[in-house]
Amino acid sequence: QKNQFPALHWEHELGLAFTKNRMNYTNKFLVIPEMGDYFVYTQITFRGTTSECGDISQRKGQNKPDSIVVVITKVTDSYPEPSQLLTGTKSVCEISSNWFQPLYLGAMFSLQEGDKLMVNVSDISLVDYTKEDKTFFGAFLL
Amino acid sequence: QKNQFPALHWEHELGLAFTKNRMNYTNKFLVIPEMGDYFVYTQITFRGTTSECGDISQRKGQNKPDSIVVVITKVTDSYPEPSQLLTGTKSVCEISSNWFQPLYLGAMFSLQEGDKLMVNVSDISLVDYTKEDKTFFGAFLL
Amino acid sequence: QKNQFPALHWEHELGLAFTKNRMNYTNKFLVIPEMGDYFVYTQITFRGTTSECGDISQRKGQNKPDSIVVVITKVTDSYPEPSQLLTGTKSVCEISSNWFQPLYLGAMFSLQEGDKLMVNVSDISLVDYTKEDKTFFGAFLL
Amino acid sequence: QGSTLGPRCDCASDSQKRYGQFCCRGCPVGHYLKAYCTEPCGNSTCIPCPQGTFLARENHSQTRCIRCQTCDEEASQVALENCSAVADTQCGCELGWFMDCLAKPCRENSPFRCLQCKNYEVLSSPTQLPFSGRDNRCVHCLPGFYEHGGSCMSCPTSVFGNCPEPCAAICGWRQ
Repeated sequence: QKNQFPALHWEHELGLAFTKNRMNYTNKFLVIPEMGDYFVYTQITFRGTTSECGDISQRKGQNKPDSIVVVITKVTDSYPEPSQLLTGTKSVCEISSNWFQPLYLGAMFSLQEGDKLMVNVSDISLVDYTKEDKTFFGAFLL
Repeated sequence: QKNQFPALHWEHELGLAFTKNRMNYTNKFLVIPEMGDYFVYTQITFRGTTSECGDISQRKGQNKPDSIVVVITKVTDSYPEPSQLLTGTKSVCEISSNWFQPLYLGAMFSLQEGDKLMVNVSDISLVDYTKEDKTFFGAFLL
Repeated sequence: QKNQFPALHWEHELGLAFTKNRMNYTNKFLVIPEMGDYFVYTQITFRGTTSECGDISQRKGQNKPDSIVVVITKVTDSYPEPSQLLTGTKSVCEISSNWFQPLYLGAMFSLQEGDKLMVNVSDISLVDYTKEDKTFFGAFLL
Repeated sequence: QGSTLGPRCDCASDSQKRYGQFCCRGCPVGHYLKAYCTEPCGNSTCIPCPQGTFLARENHSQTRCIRCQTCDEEASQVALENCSAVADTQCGCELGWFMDCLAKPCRENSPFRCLQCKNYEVLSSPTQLPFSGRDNRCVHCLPGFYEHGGSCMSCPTSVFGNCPEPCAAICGWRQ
């Protein structure tokens, strides 16, 4: 179930970001160094301005909401298609002039050496990438 | 503090689901195989159509919101009542025609061999069980 | 980036709360006992009554939303200023008579012996402190 | 029937359970288990729950007491019964206030706030959780008052006074 959402780039050395024990980050992917059970997590803070749905002044009938989606996707040599490990999806229909909210995901997976993990989002322009404590992505071997 | 919410059934073998190291899943419960500190987590994606609260066309005065609740509950031989380990609770009053949103929980607990963990939700009919990457439950020994 | 938000007090011995392996809690801080990689997490359940923003009866133009913020902050001897490790921030503009919602954060950090962690929130009066399964804070060595 | 357990003690009866090496008596209400018994059918070492915690059930081997809930002052809640070692805090509303569930449906442990009774309603006793769904009106009126349309109305002083059905039931007048 390939999702067509764009993948995010990540800073992996500066500030709070780090990689160790041969965990490697290249070209939007965290690369799993050895087989094992890993806890994989991410938070994406989204922000936007009000959409048509939230514009209650012209209420034609109830509107369809927008949505924000974050997906942690695994790409593996053993299978030609990426697989969606974790998905956070939320409807957005805010009446305020602007809105902002986080989506958090975290779970344990059995991964193989060489497996690659990336984070896809529904709309990169809605991602608040301004501060590393608001939007982050990580994995550790258990 | 017994909550009377229904417990969810879980797939524990197919797809991304697995149990190992004597962690056992039976009849809605994850059964703890040995004493220790465990990180327990779950995400439930809820979805629904708009309720009375979000129907701004007939504003009698401000309406009461609906709510979505997820609880991780522990049942133990050492005490005759279940205990609520983690609770995620959110009010819902959406003006859009439909809505969807996740609640995520995760924390560490000292558990005993034989302790049983289950996930209760306020309304099973609101749970999006369609994809395993959106609604999940797990625990691992630290 | 010192945030001026107030820090929360925590119960660290009663009920589900505990400290072990020399992890220490004093005066709003979790004190790190030994250097290493730690998974740090918190959930704060916020609750409030509707603000001006959600009062659609007097729509002058779209209103500014309120916001709820939770920050896990590190204080370290090696640097005179606290640093924000994790931030959850969400806009609030609810049309219902009241609202409640959780913000969850969790990630791994390399910490030093003696580092101190605290949880700051935008408005303590909005924090639901009534039950330990709704609002919690913890850390464990990986 | 040979038994290495010394005096006959097979944990069959409800009051004794197998903990650790022996069958032991469980802990009484308001106490947590500090140590198992050291002889067959002996008493476990049980310690009273610390302030702010409770255990409402007996004959158990729980090693930690449950934390008492705190009443939500921001929602004008008050402790109708303070936490004790054997029972959780009972949160409710003061005299003259009523419980207003914060979300639908209104369930047993739904979050609630206390709102002041309107139009000088007078309550004779603190309200418990009104699960009849009438969560937005005061339900008990003092003697000499009857409840009508969400308010406490005083009983008519004479036969000729207006006395609709609820009044007749409380005030005893017949139309």
